[in-house]
Amino acid sequence: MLLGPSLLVSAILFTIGVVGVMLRRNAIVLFMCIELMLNAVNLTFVALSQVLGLGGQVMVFFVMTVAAAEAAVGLAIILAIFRHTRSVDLKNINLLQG
Amino acid sequence: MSGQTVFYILAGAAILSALLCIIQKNPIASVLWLISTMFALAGIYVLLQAQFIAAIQVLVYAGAIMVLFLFVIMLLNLGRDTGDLRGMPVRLAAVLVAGGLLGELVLLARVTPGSMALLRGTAVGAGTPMASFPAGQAGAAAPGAQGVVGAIAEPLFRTYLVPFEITSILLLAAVVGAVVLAKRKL
Amino acid sequence: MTFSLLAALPQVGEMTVATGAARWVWLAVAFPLVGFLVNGALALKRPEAKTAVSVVGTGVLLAAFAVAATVFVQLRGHPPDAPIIVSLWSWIVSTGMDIQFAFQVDQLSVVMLLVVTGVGSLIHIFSVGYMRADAGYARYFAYLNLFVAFMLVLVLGSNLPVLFIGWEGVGLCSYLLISFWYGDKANADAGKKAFLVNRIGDLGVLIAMFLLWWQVRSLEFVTIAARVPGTLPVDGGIIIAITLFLFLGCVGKSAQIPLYTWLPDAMAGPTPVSALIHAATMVTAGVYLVARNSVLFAMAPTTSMVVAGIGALTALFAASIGLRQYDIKKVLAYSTVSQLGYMFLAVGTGAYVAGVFHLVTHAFFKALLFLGSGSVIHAMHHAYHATHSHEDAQDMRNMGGLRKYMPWTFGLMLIATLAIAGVAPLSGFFSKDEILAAAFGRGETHKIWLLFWGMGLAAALMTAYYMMRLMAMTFLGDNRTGAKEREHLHEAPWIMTGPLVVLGLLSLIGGVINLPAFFPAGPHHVLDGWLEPVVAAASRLMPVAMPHGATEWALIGGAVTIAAVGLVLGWKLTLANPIPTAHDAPEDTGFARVLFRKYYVDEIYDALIVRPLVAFSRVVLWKGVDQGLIDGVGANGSAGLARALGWIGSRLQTGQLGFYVVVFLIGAVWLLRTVAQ
Amino acid sequence: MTAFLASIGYNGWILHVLLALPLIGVVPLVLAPAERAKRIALAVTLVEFILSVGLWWSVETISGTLQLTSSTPWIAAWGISYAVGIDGISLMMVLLTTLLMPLCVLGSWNYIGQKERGYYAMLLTLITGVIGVFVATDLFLFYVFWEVMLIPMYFIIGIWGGKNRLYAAIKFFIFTMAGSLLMLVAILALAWSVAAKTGTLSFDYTHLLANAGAAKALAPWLFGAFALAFAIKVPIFPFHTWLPDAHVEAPTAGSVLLAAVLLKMGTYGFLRFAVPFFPSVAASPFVTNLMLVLAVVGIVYGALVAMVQPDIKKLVAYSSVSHLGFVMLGIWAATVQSVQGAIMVMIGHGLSTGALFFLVGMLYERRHTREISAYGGIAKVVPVFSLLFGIVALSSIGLPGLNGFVGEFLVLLGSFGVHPVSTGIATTGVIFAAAYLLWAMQRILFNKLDKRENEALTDLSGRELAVMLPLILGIVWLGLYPKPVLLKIQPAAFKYVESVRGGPAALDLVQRPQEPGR
Repeated sequence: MLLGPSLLVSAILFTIGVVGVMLRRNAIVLFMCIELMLNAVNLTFVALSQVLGLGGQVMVFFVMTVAAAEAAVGLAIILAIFRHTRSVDLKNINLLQG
Repeated sequence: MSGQTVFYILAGAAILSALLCIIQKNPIASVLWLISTMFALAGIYVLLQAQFIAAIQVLVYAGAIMVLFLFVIMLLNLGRDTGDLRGMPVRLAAVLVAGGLLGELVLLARVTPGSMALLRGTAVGAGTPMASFPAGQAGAAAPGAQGVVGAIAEPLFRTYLVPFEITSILLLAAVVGAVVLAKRKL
Repeated sequence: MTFSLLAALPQVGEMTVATGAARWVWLAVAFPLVGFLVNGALALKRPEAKTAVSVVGTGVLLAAFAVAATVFVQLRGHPPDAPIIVSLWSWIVSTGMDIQFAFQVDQLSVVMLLVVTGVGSLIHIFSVGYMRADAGYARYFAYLNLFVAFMLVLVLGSNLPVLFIGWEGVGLCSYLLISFWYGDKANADAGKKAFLVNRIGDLGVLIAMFLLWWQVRSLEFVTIAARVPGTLPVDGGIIIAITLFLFLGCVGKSAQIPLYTWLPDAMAGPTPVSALIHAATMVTAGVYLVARNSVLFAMAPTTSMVVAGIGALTALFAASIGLRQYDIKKVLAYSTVSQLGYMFLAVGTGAYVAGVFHLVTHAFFKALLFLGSGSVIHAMHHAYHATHSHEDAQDMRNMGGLRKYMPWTFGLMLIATLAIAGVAPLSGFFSKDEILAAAFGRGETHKIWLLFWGMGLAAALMTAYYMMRLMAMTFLGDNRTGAKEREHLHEAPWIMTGPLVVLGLLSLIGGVINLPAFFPAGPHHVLDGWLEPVVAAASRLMPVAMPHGATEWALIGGAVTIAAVGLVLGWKLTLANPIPTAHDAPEDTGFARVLFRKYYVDEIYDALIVRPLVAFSRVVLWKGVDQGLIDGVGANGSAGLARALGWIGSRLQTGQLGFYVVVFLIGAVWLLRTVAQ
Repeated sequence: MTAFLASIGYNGWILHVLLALPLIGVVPLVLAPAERAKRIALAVTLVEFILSVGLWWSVETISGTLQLTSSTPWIAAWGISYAVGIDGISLMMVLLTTLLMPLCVLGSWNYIGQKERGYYAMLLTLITGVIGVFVATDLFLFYVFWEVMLIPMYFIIGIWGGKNRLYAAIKFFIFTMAGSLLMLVAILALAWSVAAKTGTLSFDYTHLLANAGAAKALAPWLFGAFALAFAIKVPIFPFHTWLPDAHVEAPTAGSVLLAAVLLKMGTYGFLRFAVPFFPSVAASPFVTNLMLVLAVVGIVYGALVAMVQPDIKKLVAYSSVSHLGFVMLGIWAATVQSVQGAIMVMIGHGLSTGALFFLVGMLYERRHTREISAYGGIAKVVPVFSLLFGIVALSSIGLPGLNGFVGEFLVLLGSFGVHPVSTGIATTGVIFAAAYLLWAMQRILFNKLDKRENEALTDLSGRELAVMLPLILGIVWLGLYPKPVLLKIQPAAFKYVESVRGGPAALDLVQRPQEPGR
């Protein structure tokens, strides 16, 4: 049934993703870590779909589409910023400050 | 080898490559490691009898999205080594958060259908713990009748039809957004 | 005021209904009021129509005098047993209160009516000559008429609020007239000072009114006189408070210690104004108020003692200052304050009739003195104007030997000086002697009155001295005005000396009004008889013990010798050594300086009260409390707080994505923990 | 006269017309070209005044109860109705408003240069708001008009004001708004507690008044909320700092209305709402003493601070604080004379301070400065102005024979019996009043005419005289023959004192009070 261990794996993956988001200053890598976290979530969905029914797997679909949309728009933004500031380093993208 | 050991191999591979992905200096290496994590996950999905999801994972996720990432990195020729690890205070915060998170989530390991049933308050004694999850029963039995894809399609286009339509609109918006943002001048 | 108005009005309480001439007494007030309106319009529209103004101005006064005379005749014919009340309309109406705008005609108010309109008319005639050259001629007469109107309201008022209208009205007019030449700041300041000091006095009258209302539920003089003896204990706390507050009003209005400082400064106004307001009429309002409420004062012997005390003290104190003044009008001003002290000494001792008698005689000779000095100043101005010299036309040191140039003025002022000094047959002697006798008489039973009598006698000596000093410095000796100016010195025109002659006559025979018993010829105690009904109640409560026989003659002898000694001393000492002219006179030294500087009272008041009050209200109240506390902390303070909070909020938005993520995740973990429990 | 009024059913429609006419007037005004705006405004305000004069005869105030009442349900669900009515006090205030309005329009004839249409539209809406406050007998409607009155005033100060008008306008707005929000809460709480007791939820004044006892437990708090809202409006001592700023920055007509009418809403509120609803709390020693102390402090403090103001408008503003201190003293002494005096001061102050602000406005129009030091000795150049300034200043000092004295005399006389010490101190306020006004008058009118610009001053024009004439007539008329007005407001004062002292106003029937010396 593998329910327990797969939930553990997804937890670990999720944590790695969080750490990645916090540590890296490169926008692209940031996105990847977010993708990683999304995958961890997918894993939990799939794991629980065994117990709670196929609805879980349908959710995975939705997560994927959202991930795709998010990646597309995010990367477009990064492209625009890059064209402007010649760098993707988060430190100097702070126009929206208080 | 039994399913258990395969699962552990795949799980170890996934975690390892995820770790390496966030540690790599070079973004391209990170992308590649991420792709390898995805493949490991696909394997796990198969083990959890979600074969269709595994296929989609490999096709869409690893194939399309990761390629897009690679493409963008190549476009902006960010291949160079960027030492972009954050300073000491953030690392400290990261360790703290990670510790907190793990503290919480490690409890998940003990989750079994039995404990969930308890949570749901149904009597444990009524046959196997799975008995109290009729949906689970039906889900597991379904691939047999309509095949793997049919099992998914039935709930997707019946109960979850509205969200499905919404996601299509979302994708449309994303496309338009990406085009507008990325274009040099309209 | 149409006649129908008169008929429709309800009569008030237990008074005789107005009949005969008394019904038209309100005309006496209406005439000057009309004069004010006409002259006021002329002042605004055509100030140069001087003849019209003088005709209206004096004509109105004479008309008022005529009304006064007819009312006097009617009253003399068949004296009413109770005061006649002429109510015009009901003024302030509330539950249980119906204050009428009404006039009261009785013996006392008729006497005052005659004095005010009589002396007033003479002074108006004098002003026609004195003010002819002045640009604000029409405005001057407008104010003068308004003053007389308000004074008559004060004198005729049948209740305290109406009296208060006149009371404040005369204060207003004295303010307007003192600062008549408002061009320079000194005059405007003097006017403001007069009004404010009066206003402090008015505070007393107001509070007395409230006390009276809550005790007897009425402010009509007649009702007060009837109800107070029944309801309030004699010499009780309440009656003393009422009379003390009333006396505070009198001190303010009649310039007694400590509120007298405004009168000498009031000399900044034109001289006829000083004659009318600051000698004959307004300043006597205080004495009138006490006489009108004699019953109250008689019921409060302690207050009467205070009144007499302050009267005697003021007489002595002001006379001493008068000794060393060089400005002719300042000398007369302090002399007025001193003579008013005598009047209050009289009413303090219960001799209300003596007080009124001295008030009348004082009005005659003091008006004469002031108008005389007006002629002198007028002549001096004329002379200095001709030679364009900028000497002070009012400083006696620049005068001297004017006897040759102004014989009439000299002669008449000499009569007045003898009268004020108390030389035998003249009016001043009888009135002042009666006051001192009354004080001495009361001295037998209350020892302190002997002290007051002594102070009065010393003041009489000083009065004689400084009056003779004034006459010597101005008229006798050799002339110090200067060679060229001398030709321009000449007698004042007839329109000015005419009234002087009339006043001279009145000062001479003024005594006849109330000749004492021992005087061989003529009707005795006329005024006593005339005012008897008014002061009957009071004299029953506080009888006046007039000395008789040997002591009486001794007192008279003493008074005459005092007068003679003062006059001779004044003459001899001033003319003993030559008097330097004003601009090369050395600064006085020692005690003389203190006297000349008026005991520095003005400076003390200014330092102790005025300046700290202004500073306090500017620094502490306005800047400190208002701007600082309420605005600073309250309004702007809270606004500042909001802004600060906003600033802190914006600091959080650093713009660093990483920072947001960290904060976000910390929140998420914390949320997880709470949910998981 | 009453017959004629009855014949045209005057009583039925007058209050509604008074409220609606200005709003209707706004429409043609906004459509017309700019320079015709002021003529239309003048026409509307004049018609309003002429109509309102009929009130004097048609309102029978003898019984002291509300007259000409009419009520139509507005939000029936919550028991809110459009209910109007008028009694002695509100009659006087309405007449004062309608009298001053045409004068304000005339007064700002060429004072307002830009955006005249907006300005006059604001003035007209202000009329509705103000009259609404005085005639509303439904608490909710009262609150609505209270806010309606606030907004045009904010714009008048904010747009057509002086230099830092925004600060003043915002301060004025926030001060009043803070108070009135508390009042709204109190109104609702009162309505609900009454509804709980009587079963019907209604905001009607008489209904609430009848069983205000229901909110016994909350009474102190509700009274506190009402009192605070009105205290800010009056203004009472600690809450007065908005007044000088608002006056300095407001245009002439704004200042006149602010001083003459808006301040009276605070005192009117106390007389009509705060005290009658919670008489037990209002009569409690703590509240009475606190209010008396604040009133007396207001009188003396206002006068003293006015003495040192360099700016003439601030001086007049602080003098208003002092005058309204008298009104509060009169209300809290709660004897018939003092309350009647308080209402007289409200009317008298409206006339004399309104006139004073007009005159200062005229000076400002000529010299564009409000600093007293900028003037001096102008009596020679502008005699008519000086005469009027003198009369108005004397009436505001309280010279007997002019309108100021009657009110102050009654207030002081009435309160002396109940609180001799505090009234004694308040009477000294009369001296300070004379001090600051005479000092200012001297520095402006008299002294040396040394500044060249002052020589070029022109005397009052026909229009300006037309503005001042009714006010001067009012001042002299109220001073010499106040009887008719006094009789009109006496029943209302009597009823108020009865409600505060519980039972017939014992203290004032002709019968000996206790020793006042306690």
